[in-house]
This record gives sequence, structure tokens and C-alpha cells, in this order.
Amino acid sequence: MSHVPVSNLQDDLILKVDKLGIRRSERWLFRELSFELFRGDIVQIVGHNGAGKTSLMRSLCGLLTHAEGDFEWTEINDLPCLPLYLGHLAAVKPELTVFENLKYHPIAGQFLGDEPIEDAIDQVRLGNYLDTPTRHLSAGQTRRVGLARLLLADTPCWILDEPFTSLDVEGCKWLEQQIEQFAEKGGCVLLTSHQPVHFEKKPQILEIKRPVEALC
Amino acid sequence: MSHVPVSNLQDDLILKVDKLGIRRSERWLFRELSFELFRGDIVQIVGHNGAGKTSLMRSLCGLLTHAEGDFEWTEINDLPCLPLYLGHLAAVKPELTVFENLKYHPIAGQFLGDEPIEDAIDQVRLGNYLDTPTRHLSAGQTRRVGLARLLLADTPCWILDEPFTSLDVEGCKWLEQQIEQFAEKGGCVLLTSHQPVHFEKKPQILEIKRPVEALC
Amino acid sequence: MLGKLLRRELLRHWRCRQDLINPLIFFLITVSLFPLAVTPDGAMLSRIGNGIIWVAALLAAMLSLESMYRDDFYDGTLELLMLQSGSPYSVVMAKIISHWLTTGLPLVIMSPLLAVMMQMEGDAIGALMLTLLIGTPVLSLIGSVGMGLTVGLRQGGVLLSLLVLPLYIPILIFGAGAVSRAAMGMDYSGQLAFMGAFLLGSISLVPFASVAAIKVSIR
Amino acid sequence: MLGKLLRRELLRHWRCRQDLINPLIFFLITVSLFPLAVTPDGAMLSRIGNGIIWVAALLAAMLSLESMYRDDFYDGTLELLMLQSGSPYSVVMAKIISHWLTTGLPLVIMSPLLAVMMQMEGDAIGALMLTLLIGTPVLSLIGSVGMGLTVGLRQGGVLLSLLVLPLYIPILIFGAGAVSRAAMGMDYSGQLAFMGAFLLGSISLVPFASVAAIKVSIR
Amino acid sequence: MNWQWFHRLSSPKWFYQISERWLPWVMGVSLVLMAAGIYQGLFNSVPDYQQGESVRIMYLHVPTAFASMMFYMVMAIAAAIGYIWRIKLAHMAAISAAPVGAAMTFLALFTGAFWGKPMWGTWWVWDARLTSELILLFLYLGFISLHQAFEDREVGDRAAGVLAMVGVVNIPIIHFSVEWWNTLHQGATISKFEKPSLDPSMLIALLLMIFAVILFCSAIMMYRMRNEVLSRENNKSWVKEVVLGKQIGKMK
Ligand code: HEM
Ligand SMILES: Nc1ncnc2c1ncn2[C@@H]1O[C@H](COP(=O)(O)OP(=O)(O)OP(=O)(O)O)[C@@H](O)[C@H]1O
Ligand SMILES: Nc1ncnc2c1ncn2[C@@H]1O[C@H](COP(=O)(O)OP(=O)(O)OP(=O)(O)O)[C@@H](O)[C@H]1O
Ligand SMILES: [Mg+2]
Ligand SMILES: [Mg+2]
Repeated sequence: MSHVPVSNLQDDLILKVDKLGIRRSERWLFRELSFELFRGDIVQIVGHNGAGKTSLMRSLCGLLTHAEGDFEWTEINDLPCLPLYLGHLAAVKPELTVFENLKYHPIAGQFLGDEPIEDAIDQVRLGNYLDTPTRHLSAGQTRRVGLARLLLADTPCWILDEPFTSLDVEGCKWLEQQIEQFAEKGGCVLLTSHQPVHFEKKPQILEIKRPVEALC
Repeated sequence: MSHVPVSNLQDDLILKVDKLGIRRSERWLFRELSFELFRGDIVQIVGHNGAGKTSLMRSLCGLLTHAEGDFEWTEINDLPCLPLYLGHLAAVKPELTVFENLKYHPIAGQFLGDEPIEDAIDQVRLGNYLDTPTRHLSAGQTRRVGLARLLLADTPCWILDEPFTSLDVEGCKWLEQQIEQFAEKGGCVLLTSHQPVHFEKKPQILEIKRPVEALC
Repeated sequence: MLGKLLRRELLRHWRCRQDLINPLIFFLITVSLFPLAVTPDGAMLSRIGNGIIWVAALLAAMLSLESMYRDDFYDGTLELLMLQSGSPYSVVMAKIISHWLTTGLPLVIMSPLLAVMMQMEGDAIGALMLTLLIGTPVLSLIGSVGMGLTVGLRQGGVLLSLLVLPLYIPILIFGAGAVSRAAMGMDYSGQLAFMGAFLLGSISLVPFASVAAIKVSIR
Repeated sequence: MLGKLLRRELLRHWRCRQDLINPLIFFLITVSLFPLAVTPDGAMLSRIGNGIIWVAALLAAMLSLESMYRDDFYDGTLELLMLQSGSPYSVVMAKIISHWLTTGLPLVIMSPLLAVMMQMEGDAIGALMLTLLIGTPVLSLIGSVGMGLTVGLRQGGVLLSLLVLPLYIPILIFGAGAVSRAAMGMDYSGQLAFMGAFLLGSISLVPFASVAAIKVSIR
Repeated sequence: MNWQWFHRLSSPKWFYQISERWLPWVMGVSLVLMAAGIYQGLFNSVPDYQQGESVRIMYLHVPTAFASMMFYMVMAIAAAIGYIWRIKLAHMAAISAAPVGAAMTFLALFTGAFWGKPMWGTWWVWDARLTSELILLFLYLGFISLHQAFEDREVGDRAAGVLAMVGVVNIPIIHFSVEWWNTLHQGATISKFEKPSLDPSMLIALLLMIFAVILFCSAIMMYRMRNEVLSRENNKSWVKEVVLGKQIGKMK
């Protein structure tokens, strides 16, 4: 696997999903799901609770095996470029400080210098908590540490599972802006959210529907 | 401690908070917070991430020690009546089924019969998952199991910390209705939420402000 | 209340019944490490066997303490139980009883097998079972306090051993002592009486300490 | 990459440095349970001491495996590391090395003290340290596979012991065997050579098995 | 190269059909051999000059001990094939072999212990063979427990597969290291049983029983595999046909 900076992409197509189907405990969540992600796309996956949004995202990241169909990340130098996935879990270590959490976790295949990290922390409004162990943070503040990774990663695609959870109004606004800016720069974003999101350009909607043969 | 059914309440006052102050790691979150909760109240606590909403709720439930001031739950037969608290953690055991999770956890001091439990499960739209171990549920479905407790508890006050998290649009609407109905019946609800909530009657707002002497 | 709570605990264990045999297997494997590491010589083994079996039972009981509160703490169930049940004492008692039923009792039943493998004789085997029968509830009781105190801490596991093992020592000394007296054909009722007193004392006092410990942990 | 990851691990351990001494204390307490349970007789102890110290080291190493992946798994960091670091091999190696540095090495350093408590002689003490020095890295290596396999499971702890202890047995037999030969004044280079070969073999193969195990667990 | 046969071999459906034909034969032959072996062993062979009648335990003990080791290898090889080539059928084979092997290990231990009491005057000694058999039991139990601990059977397959592959390296090491370990210490536990040059009547009984037990285990393993196939492929149309067909048969 390799991690490819956005600017290096030649092609417009980033992800191609072909008739994907996922089964959990013998029940099909969906089948024959096909879509494509291009640079600049913002796609919102919608579906009721338990539709299979998280499952779809995890299998695109290789964290779950899919039952049928296939998908393909665009390749650069024969290596598929992988997305940055932020899921329900924040991947924040409680015993490390906010700064160390970003400093010692590789993002997109590399470790970063101090300055960009401090900048990112300022942006998520945790500047005062630079040296606070993250176990002393509130729910929303912990999510912010995770979100700071978005600013540091140089990947062509973000996959965000309910990224607005626990964020206050201001934080949501900030995140929406970030997503839009990233799309303008040529990245693509796949996200879910149950609360309404406000982008200038309406995001594309991808609805997950239960296949006909699944009855319950 | 005792658990008092709503109908038994004589007084209108349920909770009286007097100059409460909470300190976390040597920093005051708030001081001199006073308010009262009456039957039929819906109070939304607002504040940015890290303001101290969760800390306030937990200390009202006796899960955190407060630094100054005091609060008092109304007493019946000399025993303070305790609220039902649903926090960030869902208190749902992954290895038990949805039904067993409600059946074998005492709510408001008692275990319930099968029928009300099955009703409650139907209401939170998990009827098809009655016998599914909860570890097979999605994020939103797991929250719904926790919320089913609201229907079963017979306490005068609900304390709900971001109850709308992970719920889909329909689920949010349902929860809003429940809260309103409960208030009409004479209960009182203390809740936080970063996303907009829609009640017929505007909820009262309780804002948590940083005390002046805390600088950061 | 206690009955229902106990049913909940046992149901949970039943759901992961596969885990039920794990302490047993740990017990079996740990005991069988010693002949490999020390000596296969039967005469020697029968002299040290009682001590080894007791220590292994101690360790097995201690390791399985984890399952007592840890899960419930992390998913918020412990908070809920303590706040909503109205009787923290029953919550703790249900946990202790189910821990003993699922760990201590199987160890007692399994012990003759290991005793035979360690070349112990009939009298000593009887004494071993008897002392384990009295001793393992004490292990569960004392363990619940230690676990209650460490449940909120990361890496509580090793800290737990630090808190709990020293408290287990008296029971170990009397238990193993009684068995070796039995092996030599001596009377061991003194040791048994002491262990019984210890058991009664801890049944009546320890649950309150556990409740206090958990109350400290959940806030 | 490996260097930075290793720094992260060591930093984490440093942040909870209190936990660092826990395996040591477990080691110390477990060993000292035996004189209490078995016999305080010096001649006897010096015969069984090597085996007991080795078994205790095994158990201490095994119990501290928990800290290797468990936390990282539950807060999603393990996923992140495996996906984002670009080199799962380095992630695993960093974990194994830091586990040894924080558990195995302190055990080696501590062992002479315990050996003296167990009335062991100079030669045997030297052999004990040497075999532990070669043996403990193998314990960390094999343990990382077992931990990788069980990290996603509830109550993995006792299951872990079932998987890992049988795999530890050869090292135990050769380690303890070498020490008792040394105590009898015999040559033990054969055992050492075997342990060395085992170490080399597992360094070269086991990390790949660990990567495979973790990849299975995180999905 | 033509991989057709390989794919066919790895198809659960193919296995289900072929085993349907084979299973009765394997089972039948093993039962016949076993009957012959038991007759030969109990009535038609001489008692041992040293051990008397108790030697007859041998006819159960040796075959089960042999099968216990053989099925570990079967399990490990199947698991490795399944892991490397991602063949589901191989995983199913490994999963089905494990309980059979574990049962044989247990029987070998049990019969051995029963034999030991009259022969050595004790149920158990820490002799090399006995110890390594005990460790084998632990390895089996580890494999089974690990597989069961996973929710998702396919994840469990792969996890247990990794374990089996690591464990198989250990088998010869355990075997030899334990032997070496035993000779290091004083010779109190040298095997008290000198292998007698067997009387032909005993040898026949023994051979019959060995084959019978191996075939019997294979039949059980096949039977378990068929169940495994059905339960895992339960959403495939051919399984529905099989199951429905049986129900219709019953209704008639
Ligand atoms: C619990 C006790 C025992 C265990 C675990 C055990 C285990 C084994 C094992 C693993 C084998 C190897 C099978 C093979 O290589 O194919 C074996 C073979 C054998 N055992 Fe035992 N055994 C036990 C007790 C005994 C006793 C008490 C006797 C008789 C005095 C005995 C007699 C034999 C014989 C004759 C063989 C066949 C040896 C050969 O042909 O190589 N075993 N046993
Ligand atoms: N365990 C802790 N130890 C020390 N300080 C803490 C701890 N938990 C939270 N804090 C601090 O207390 C403050 C309030 O936290 P709290 O969780 O109450 O916030 P909140 O209002 O619920 O925020 P959010 O909207 O993010 O959930 C935060 O600034 C946080 O840094
Ligand atoms: N570990 C699991 N094992 C079996 N089934 C599962 C598992 N996790 C989830 N499921 C099932 O898969 C379905 C989809 O789950 P998923 O988490 O993808 O939903 P989601 O769309 O993200 O829902 P939410 O909006 O609640 O987060 C659910 O119906 C759930 O019951
Ligand atoms: Mg989801
Ligand atoms: Mg909060």
C-alpha cells in the first residue's frame, strides 16, 4: 500500500465500486451497490440506523470483508492509494497529550514535524490543551483531536463516519468548511451524518437500500 | 435512595441546585450555578465543547464530586428520588440479547415483566432484533436499546447527555416526542444536545459559562 | 433482587460458556508447567504438589477476577446497576457468588485430577479438596475488593495482583499447610477452623468494602 | 519508521511508568508464594528454585502481554496504525521490542535477587540470568502472536494463556534444564545453543505471523 | 497448467456429493474392521506374559494415540492450505478434524492412565511421551477455543489457521525437547514398559484396530464436514434443494 499526495493524482477517478454486496450474520445489508468517486466529490451516504453505512465504509478501507462484488482505488505507480478513515472510535490515546497523539501516530505513511501539528491543534481550538493528557478532555474535545488528523493527512480521499458527533455548533461549521475546502483542492469525501449538513454545493446522496430478498 | 414513581410526587419542585461549582484538574468549569427544576420542565444545557455539561450531569447523579455549593432532590418519605441518567455510554451488554438487556437490568429499582419490555422494544423499532445479541447491532441501534429504558422507568426526572447521537432522523423525532410526552405527564427532563432540537414549547436554556477568574 | 441479579450474571457467563473452562485450563496448564520446569520425579512432586496446586488455584482465581467488573465498568453497566438497582450490596454479592460458582467451584472439582498427576495420596487429596472448598470463596470475596478498586485503571491487571496476592497469603499458608499435614497423617482441624473463621469473617465484612471500592471507582 | 513507532511505545510506557514495575512485583510475589506454600526448607528450595523462577517469569511475561495490543485495539489506534503507517511489520516489531524492554529485561535484571532468596548458588545464578536473557525475547515474540489473535475477544485474557503457554513449553524446559545442569556443575551449552536457535528462528518468522494475526483481528 | 481439478476439489458442493457416496463405505469398513479387531483382541489373542489380561487395553490405547497425532497434522495442513489459498473447504476440514483429534487425545490419555494403574502402580508419571500427549491436548483445546471465540466463522477460520501453523512448528520440538528434558534428570521415570516383540495374534489385532480407528475418525470428520458445509452454505440454492428434498422425503 502506498499513500499518495492529492497533487500527484493524474486521473479524475479515485474509487470505483462495482456491484458490492455485504452480508452480516447471514443477512444481506445491500447488494449490487455501484458508484464512483471523482476528485472534488462530496458524497453523503444516507440510510436509517442499521442500514449498513459503517459496514460499507469499513469494507472500503479493508477493515471488513465484503461478500461479493469488488472495488478499486485508483493506482499510482501500481500501488492503490488509501483513504483516511475516521470512524466511531477516535483513535486517541488517553495517556498521551494532545500534541503527542498527533506527533507519534503516523498519518498517511509518515510522521509529521512539530509546526504543522501545532497549527492543526490551534485550528481545532485545542491550543490551550496542547500538553493535556487526552483522558482529561471532554467528548467533543476528544473528537477534535481525531479531526486534527484531517488537516495533516495528504491523501486523496477522506472517509468520515458521523464526524459531527459531539461537536458543538461552531465545531460543526468549521468541519463543514474543511470538507468543502478539501473538495475544492481536488480531494473527495465520503461521509455519513444523521444531522443536516450545510454545504454551498449540495452533496451527492448515496442511499443504502435493503435488497428485496432480505425480509426482516 | 429510593425510586419514586412520577404520580406519587406531591411537590412541584424536583431539583434545587444552589451555587454549585465544579472543578476539574484545578480548573473551575463553572461556579455559582443555581437553578431549579419543576415538574413539566424541559431544560437544555448548552455550552461549547468542554464547557462542563457532562460534568454537571454526572455530579447531579452522584457520579462525580462537586467542589462547592449543593443540590437537593425532592424527598418522598425522607428518601431523595433519583433521576434516570443516560450518558455517553449506552450501558448495553454486548453478549446479551436486546430483550435480556432490558429484562435483567434493574430500572428505577425494579425488574420488569416481559410485556412492557417487548412493547418498549417495538417502540424503538428493534422488534426484529429481540433475540439478537446486542454486539451485532449498529451504533444507532445500540443507542436505541439504551433509550428503551426511558419507556420503562418510572422516575420523575430524566437526565440525558446527548441522547440524539447516532439516531437517524426518524429516531430523533420519536425521541423528541417521548420527551414532550414525559414532560406533559409531569416529569422533568434535563438534556444536552449540540444539534437543534424541535419541541412544540421552546425548552428552557441553561447556559454554562466559564467563571471570570478562569482564564484559559 | 439478589436472585435476579445473580441470574443476570449466570446468564452472561452462560452466553460465553466457552470462557468458563478457561480458568480450569489455566489451572491445569500452570500446574503441569512445574513438573516440566522443576523435576518429573514422583517423590519430589508429591512433596511440593500441594503447594503448587494451591498457588495455581490462587493465580487462576485472581486472573478470572477481571471478568467480574471490568466489562460492566467500561460499557457503563456498572454505573447503571449501582444507581438503578437500589441495592449496591446485592449487585456486589451477585458478582461474588457468580464468580465463585464459575471459577472456585470448578477448581475444587478439578483438583483431585491434578493431585493424582502430582502423585498425591488419598488423604492429602481429601484435605486438598476440603481446603479449596473453604478457601476459594475467600479468594472471590477478597478479590472483589481488589477488583473494585482497580476497575477504573488502565493496566489494572498487574496492579490487581499486587493488591490481592498479599491478602491471599494467610489463606494460602493455612490451606497448603493443612494439606501437607494431612499427607503426613497429622490432624489438620486447627487449620480448617482458622480457614472457616476467615471465611465467615470475610462473608460478613468484605461485601461492604467492595461496595465502597466500586463507589470510589465509578466517580 | 520503526524508530519512531518504538519511541511512541516507550513514551506510552513512560507515561504509566508505575505500571512498569508491576510485572516485576508480580514476579517477586509469585516466587515468594512458593516458600510459603511449599516449604521454607533451604535445601529443597534450592532444588526447585530454578523451575519456580522460570515459571514465574513465564507467567509475568504472559500477563503483561495484555498491554501490547489491547488498549490500542479498543480505542481504534491499532486500526489507524495498521492502515496509516504503511508498514505493519514495523508496528508489530515496535510492540515486541518495547514489550521486551519493559518486561523481559527487568525480569532478567531482577532474577539474581530471587535466585538468592531461593538459596541458589553462583553458577546456577549465572546460568539463570543467561537463559532468561535468551528466553524472554522469545516469550515476547510468541506472545505477540497469541495476543494478536485474542485482542478482539472479550475475556481474551485466559484464552491467551491457553494459546500461549503450550507454545512456551520448549523454552521453559530448556531454560530450566540448563539452570539445573549448571547447579550440578554440568555443561549446559547444548541447551543454550538450542535456545539461541529458537530465538533466531522466532525473530525471523514470528513477526509475520503476528501481522497476520492482527489483520485477522481488526476486521 | 490446468487448475480445474483444484477448484473442483475445493468446491463444497462437490465435496458434499462425493462424501455422500463415500461416507457409508468408510464407516462400514471401519465398523467391520473394528468388530474383527475387538474379537481378535479380546478372544483370539494371547495375554501378555508379563502383563496378563490388562495388555488388552493396548488395542484401544495405541490406535487412539496414533490417531491423535495424525489428526493434528491433518488439521494443521488443512488450515495452512485454507489460509494460504483461501479455500473455505480446507478450513472446514481443519475445523472438523480438531474435535476428533482432541477426542482421540483424550482417549489415549484416559486409556493410558487406566493402563498405567496396574502396570506402573500410578495413574500418571511425568514421562516424555505422556507429557507431550498432554501438551497436544492443550494445543487442540487452544485451536478449538480460539475458533469458537470468534463471532464470524470466517474470521475464526483464519485466526485458528494462524495458530495451527505456529503450533505445528512446535509439535516436533515438544516431542524431542521433552524427551531430552527427561534424560537430563535422574532416571527415575524411564519408561517401565519394554516393548515386547509382539505375538502375531496381538499384532493382527493391533493393526486391525489401528486401521479401524483411523477410518472411524475419518468417517466422523467427514460427517462433521458435511454438517459444516450445510450450515455455512445455507443460503446457496443447492443446499436448499438438499434440505427441502430431505423434508419432502420425510413427508412421503
Ligand atoms: C496416561 C498415560 C499414557 C499416555 C498419555 C500414553 C501416550 C502414548 C502415545 C502418545 C503413544 C504413541 C503412539 C504412536 O507413536 O503411534 C503411545 C504408544 C504406546 N503406549 Fe502409551 N501412553 C500412556 C500409558 C501407557 C501405558 C501405561 C502403557 C503400558 C504399560 C502404554 C503402552 C504403549 C504402547 C505399547 C505403545 C505403542 C508403542 C509403539 O508401538 O511405539 N502406554 N502411548
Ligand atoms: N477525567 C477528567 N479529568 C480532568 N479533567 C476533565 C476530565 N474530564 C473532563 N475534564 C475537563 O472538564 C471539562 C468539561 O468536560 P465535560 O465532559 O463536562 O464537557 P462537556 O460540556 O460535556 O463537553 P462536550 O460537549 O464535548 O461533551 C473539559 O474542559 C475537560 O477538559
Ligand atoms: N459485528 C456484527 N456482527 C453481525 N452483524 C452486525 C455487526 N455489526 C453490525 N451488524 C449488523 O449490520 C447492520 C449494519 O450495521 P452498520 O453498523 O453498518 O449500520 P449503520 O448504517 O452504520 O447504522 P448507524 O446509523 O446506526 O451507525 C446492522 O443491522 C447490524 O445489525
Ligand atoms: Mg454507523
Ligand atoms: Mg459531554
